[in-house]
Amino acid sequence: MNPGIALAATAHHPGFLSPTGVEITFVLVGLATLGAALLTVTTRQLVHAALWLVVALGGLAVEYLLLTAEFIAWVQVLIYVGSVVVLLLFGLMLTRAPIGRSPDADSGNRWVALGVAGAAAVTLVWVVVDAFRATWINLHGAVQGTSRATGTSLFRHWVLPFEALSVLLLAALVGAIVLSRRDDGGRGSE
Amino acid sequence: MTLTALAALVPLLPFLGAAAGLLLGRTAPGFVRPLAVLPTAACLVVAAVVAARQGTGAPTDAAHRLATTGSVPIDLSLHLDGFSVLIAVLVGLVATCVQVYSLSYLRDDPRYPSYAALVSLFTAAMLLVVYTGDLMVLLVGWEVMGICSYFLVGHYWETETARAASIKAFLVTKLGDVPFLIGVFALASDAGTFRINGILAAAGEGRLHHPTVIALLLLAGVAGKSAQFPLHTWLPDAMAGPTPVSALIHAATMVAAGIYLVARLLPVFTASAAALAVLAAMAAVTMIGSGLAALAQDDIKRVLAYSTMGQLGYMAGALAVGDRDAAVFHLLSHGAFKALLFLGAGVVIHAAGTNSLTAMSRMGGMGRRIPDALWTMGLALAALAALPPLSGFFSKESVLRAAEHASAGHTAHVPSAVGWTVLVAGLAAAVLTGAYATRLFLLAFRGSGPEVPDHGRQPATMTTVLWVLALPTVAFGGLAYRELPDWFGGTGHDGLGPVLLTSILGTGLAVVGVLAAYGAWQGTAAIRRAAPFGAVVAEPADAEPALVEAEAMATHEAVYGDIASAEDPGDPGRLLLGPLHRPAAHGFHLDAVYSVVFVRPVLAAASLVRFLDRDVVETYVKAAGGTPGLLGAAVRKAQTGNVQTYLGALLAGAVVLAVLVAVGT
Amino acid sequence: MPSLVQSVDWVALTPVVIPAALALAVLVADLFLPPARKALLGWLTAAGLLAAGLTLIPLRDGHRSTFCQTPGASCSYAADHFALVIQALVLGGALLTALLSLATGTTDATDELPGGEYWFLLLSSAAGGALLPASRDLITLVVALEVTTLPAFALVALRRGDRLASEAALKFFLSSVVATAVSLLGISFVYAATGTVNLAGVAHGLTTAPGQLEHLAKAGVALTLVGFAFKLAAAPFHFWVPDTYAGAPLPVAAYLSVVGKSAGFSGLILLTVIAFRPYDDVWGPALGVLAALTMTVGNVGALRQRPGADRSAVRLLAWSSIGQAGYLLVPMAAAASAADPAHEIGTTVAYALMYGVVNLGAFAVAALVTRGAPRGRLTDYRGLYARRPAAALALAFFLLCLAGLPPGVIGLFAKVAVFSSAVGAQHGWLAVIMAVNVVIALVYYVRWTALLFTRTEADAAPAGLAPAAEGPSATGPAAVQGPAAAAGTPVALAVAIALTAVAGIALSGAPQLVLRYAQGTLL
Amino acid sequence: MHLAYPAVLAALLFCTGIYGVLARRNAILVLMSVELMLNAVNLNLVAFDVWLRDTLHAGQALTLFTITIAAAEIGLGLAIVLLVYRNRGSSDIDRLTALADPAGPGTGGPADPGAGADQDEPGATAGDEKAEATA
Repeated sequence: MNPGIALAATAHHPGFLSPTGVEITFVLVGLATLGAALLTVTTRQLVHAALWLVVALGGLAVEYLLLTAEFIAWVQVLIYVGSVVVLLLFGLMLTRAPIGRSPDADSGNRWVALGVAGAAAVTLVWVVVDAFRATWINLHGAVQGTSRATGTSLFRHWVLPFEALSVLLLAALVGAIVLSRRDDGGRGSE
Repeated sequence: MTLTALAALVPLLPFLGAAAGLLLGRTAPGFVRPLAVLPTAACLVVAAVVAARQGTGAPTDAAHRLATTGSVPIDLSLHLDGFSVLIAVLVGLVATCVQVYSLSYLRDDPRYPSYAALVSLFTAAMLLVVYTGDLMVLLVGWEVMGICSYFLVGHYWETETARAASIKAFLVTKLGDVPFLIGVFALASDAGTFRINGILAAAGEGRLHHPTVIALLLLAGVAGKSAQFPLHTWLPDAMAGPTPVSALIHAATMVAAGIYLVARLLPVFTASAAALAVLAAMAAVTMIGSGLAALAQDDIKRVLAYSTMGQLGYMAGALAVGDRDAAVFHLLSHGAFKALLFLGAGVVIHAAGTNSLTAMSRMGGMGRRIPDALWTMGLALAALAALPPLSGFFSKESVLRAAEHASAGHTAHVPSAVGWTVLVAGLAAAVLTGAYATRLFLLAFRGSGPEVPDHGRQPATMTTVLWVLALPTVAFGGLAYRELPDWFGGTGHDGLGPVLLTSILGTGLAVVGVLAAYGAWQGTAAIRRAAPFGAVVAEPADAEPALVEAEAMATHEAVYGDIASAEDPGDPGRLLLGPLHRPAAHGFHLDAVYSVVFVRPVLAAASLVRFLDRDVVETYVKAAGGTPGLLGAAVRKAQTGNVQTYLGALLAGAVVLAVLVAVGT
Repeated sequence: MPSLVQSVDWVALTPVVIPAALALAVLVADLFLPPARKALLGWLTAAGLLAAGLTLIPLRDGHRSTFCQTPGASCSYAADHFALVIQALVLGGALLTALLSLATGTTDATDELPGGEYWFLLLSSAAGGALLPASRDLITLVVALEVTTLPAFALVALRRGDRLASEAALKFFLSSVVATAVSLLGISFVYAATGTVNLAGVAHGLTTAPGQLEHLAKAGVALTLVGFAFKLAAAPFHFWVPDTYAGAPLPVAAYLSVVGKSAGFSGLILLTVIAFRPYDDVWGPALGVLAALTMTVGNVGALRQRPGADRSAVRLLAWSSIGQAGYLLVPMAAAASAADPAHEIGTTVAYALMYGVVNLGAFAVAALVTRGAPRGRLTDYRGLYARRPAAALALAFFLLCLAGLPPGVIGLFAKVAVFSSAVGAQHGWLAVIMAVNVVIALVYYVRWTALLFTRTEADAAPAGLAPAAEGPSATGPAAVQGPAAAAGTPVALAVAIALTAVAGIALSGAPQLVLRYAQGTLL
Repeated sequence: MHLAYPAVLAALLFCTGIYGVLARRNAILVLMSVELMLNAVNLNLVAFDVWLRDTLHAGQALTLFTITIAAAEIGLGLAIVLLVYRNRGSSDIDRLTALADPAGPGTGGPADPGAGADQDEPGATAGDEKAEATA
């Protein structure tokens, strides 16, 4: 797939631009997602942070749907909203995170953080805008992200990383179990 | 046995001796002494056999391809010619003498096993440098010598002086070794080989692209190892090591390595007139400066140290005028008499109980107490001052003659200004050499005052060695100057024998120096009688010589307020030098300059990293150890968000990288 | 219609499959083995890693590749010479780590590492490390990197009761995850600019990418390199290294210092030399600057390590490993301007092989000493020669190899190879900085070596009295070390030290064994 | 659709994640911020995949793998945070010491009690002095 061809193609057919409705939806959902993300990293209530994270991740799932990547969208909902956030909430509970406002949710170097994040934002946005200021995605035609298309490509082209990933998941599972197991009587050799 | 196998045996014997000495030092103390002396002595014999068999024949080369590193291959190769076999004999001779001498000198030292092993290792490394035909292997020996000298100079580990001196020796020579390393690599990549023969061929055909840069880089390393200005400052301080070590380092091994290297690679240097000019300037400054400094020193060993620098200056001067025969000739004869002088100084320090010339000048009867040292050192000092017909006369004469030849513009590749520089500096240094040699002799052996306290009889091993070394001091020069050009492949201009003009000039000036010093000594005799001076280490009758020396060094600064000089109005050197005396005594304050230029920036950089590591990172661990009470609020503040500090650096680094790459290029 | 699933060449995959399969087997076997015989698992692991290493031999032609999109073109897995050499390094490193762990696990009951899970995690990580150098597309590369790293977090934290270990794991984890995220962002940019994730395809795509995407592609290249530079511990991505090594169990620190680094530099090599080849004017200077910064920071940091501080030995090794990482980067920087970059990176591979052998050896001796002196200070090594002559001589040899001094000839030659690659690439400034660094490094390596042969005050007295003075040595400061020194060396540890020492000496005798990689073309 | 929309959104989300990683005190909140960073990458990948019409679906495949990796990382990361919490009694990554429990079950390793005290000792051995002098 050569982006040069894609660029040329889009330049030749300005009439195939996506309908503005999708764009408007995308921007609105995007703003909501970004807002939720900002609240996640700034709220002083720890549990709220997890909930705002759900909103942000859910917003991303909607964006995936708008980009016609439906399979990814469902996986996003299932794995992130369904399990990761639940895990995080469990974590907050187990570490007895305070419910309600905690005045010290931020560490001392928020200004450093702001500086680095700001510099990164300026750089990345500039790079991205510079590259894509005249590029359109063609959302018509075959849907790019159906479950069938994605699944087929996964098993036809990406078998090796897929199998490596199973090792990774198993290792993470075993590691997590070993680390969180209490010492009392868990092992016979002690 | 083939010649190459024999030659390979020469560095191998002391190396094996060192390894066995280190391994058996603890378990079998009885073997330590034989293991120190016998391999070295055997190596002397083998080296002599190799020299006899190699003789004046064509150079012998043998090589074994050791490794191919990327572009330039490395060989384990031998190169035997007149230069290398003769220097190897000298190294073997001095090393054997030093090992025998150390038997008595360090007889009770608990660290003798490691000391002897290091001396053997040092010898092996120098022999490797001498025999090898490959720059890479030469570099190995070069580095090993550096490390060994670091440990040997720091032998009296308990004293602050020795610790400082050993580190200084290490760092200052390293300062030269960095450019040297770069120079070697540049040379090898220019010539396409590490083999010295190949490099010389390349230099001969003019295939070196940057001869000046390479030669100057190499010169930095040579200046460090051979103690030439401005990297000479480690050498006087290295006197903090035991006297036999000084003899070894100064006479035949470490300092000679630099000269030997330039002699081997001389075509590389003659390819660049600028490098020759720098070498000549370096040699001239070293010769005169060291002569002045030697005249002002109070410590007998420091006088000798500065004199070594001066004599090395003569050799460097000979190389600057393109005459390596003369340089190596002087290297050989100097090796013999300088080893003798240092070993003799050890005897003197043991007998007098002090290393201070001022204190010795207030003692009577030193000559009667140690007649062996009186006679042998007298001869060696005369050789140092280049009085005929001793060895030093012939070899120094050959240097002056080469300089005169070049100053007249008769030497190819060498500008006549270079010749003039070396000639004038050499003649001036001849006066100074005569003066400080005389001053040393008169102050040490012709003092007047209370009888020298008895420190016991000098062990026979120590005095015998002096007489062994006295033989070449007297006879080598006169016997060898006709033969040597054949050994050196007949490349010299027209022999090494003395010629009338420079002989008369050189000898005359030396005599002037001698007479001036004698006159000054006579002139200050009254002051010396009037001002009793000195502190003598009162040791029990048969203390170990090394112990006496260590105490003398340790107390010198306390008694005289300075490591180098003493406030003695009766010193003839003070009269001769006048206002120059104080700066000369302190080596013209070069150390202070170095401290500002090199030491402080390094310290600053190190403490910055130390702050990052210790005060930021370790505080974190420290606090993790559960001692919050000990840590003030400030520390806690500094440690806040530590992982985030790491992450901040990581992300900031990534952003900077991205910006630089995306925008900057 | 082609078959749904790619065809697989299992023979080429054996070096990866054996550790992964063995990991599962060990996990299952752990359930059925009685506690008294858990040590068998360790030996099983070691044997399996050895077997995996032996399967490299039939592959040595280096022509196999598998998981291809279309037959013969753009494969995900290539068992070429480069992959095989790095796999040998990874599997050997893991094998020695296993031997070290066997010895450490049995020191005393409180410190015992969990049995089956430990070996499982080690083997999965090794499988990832073996997969990484053979990966030929960005997706496999990232997944392999994660497979290598993720079990390592758990390994670091595995001493559950040790608060320092868990803290080290947290720092390691956070730094690594952030670095991975940055790297993934870079990969997404590269993907956008080239339209493919296959490494060779990326190289092609970068040359044909339209001009407006150039900045995006360059930023992507820079960000992608970050994740791998992090694993290699290049400054300024090195901060986790001293903390993590000091807090981790010693065998795990050894593992990270060799296998983790090999993952980092092999990834960097694959990315730069294959994928980002058209942008060599971008990453060449960047890697050069990183190399200079890394070696300087590492060596100066090591120089100021206080010998009396706790865990200073491992900390020193950590800083020294940062310094060595800087040397590893030099030939890569040189490869940018070389006509044949594959030739230059061979020098990195040769240097890494030397470093792997020698560094593991140093860690093995450190493990031995730490058994007797759990605080792991540098001062605990004083007079080691008097107590354990063989171990002291081995450590001295390893340190001299790292310093590049004889008799560590291989260290010297590897450094020379790196030097000549820098000089050959006209990177004179880099050679100068490296020379200065080599000299700085001499100071602390030689200082440590000297410490081994210095007598302690406590040792000096009994040694003077009687050769076999066990009574007096139990008094004074030596009392702490006395009984431990008397305790025997575990078999596994002795084997590990002997293996590395023999390998180091063999390489010193015949340096061409590894230096020939500096000549041939690996990729 | 304009490709700049998803790309800019991804860049901003990524930087939001960076801010959270650097500014948050609770380790679990830091983990959430890491999630944001990874999700930003995913959005990028999906958008580029759709834009490129990649027949191999490399972008989406990598997205799926990233989601899985993120899940695995979160699981293991939480286990580590819980371990730290058990050993220290706090999951604040910068204030672990304030709430540290020296007598807790986690004071393993004989190195621990001395770790703080030893740092304060002046290095009195010869090795130390040499170290100072060398540097």
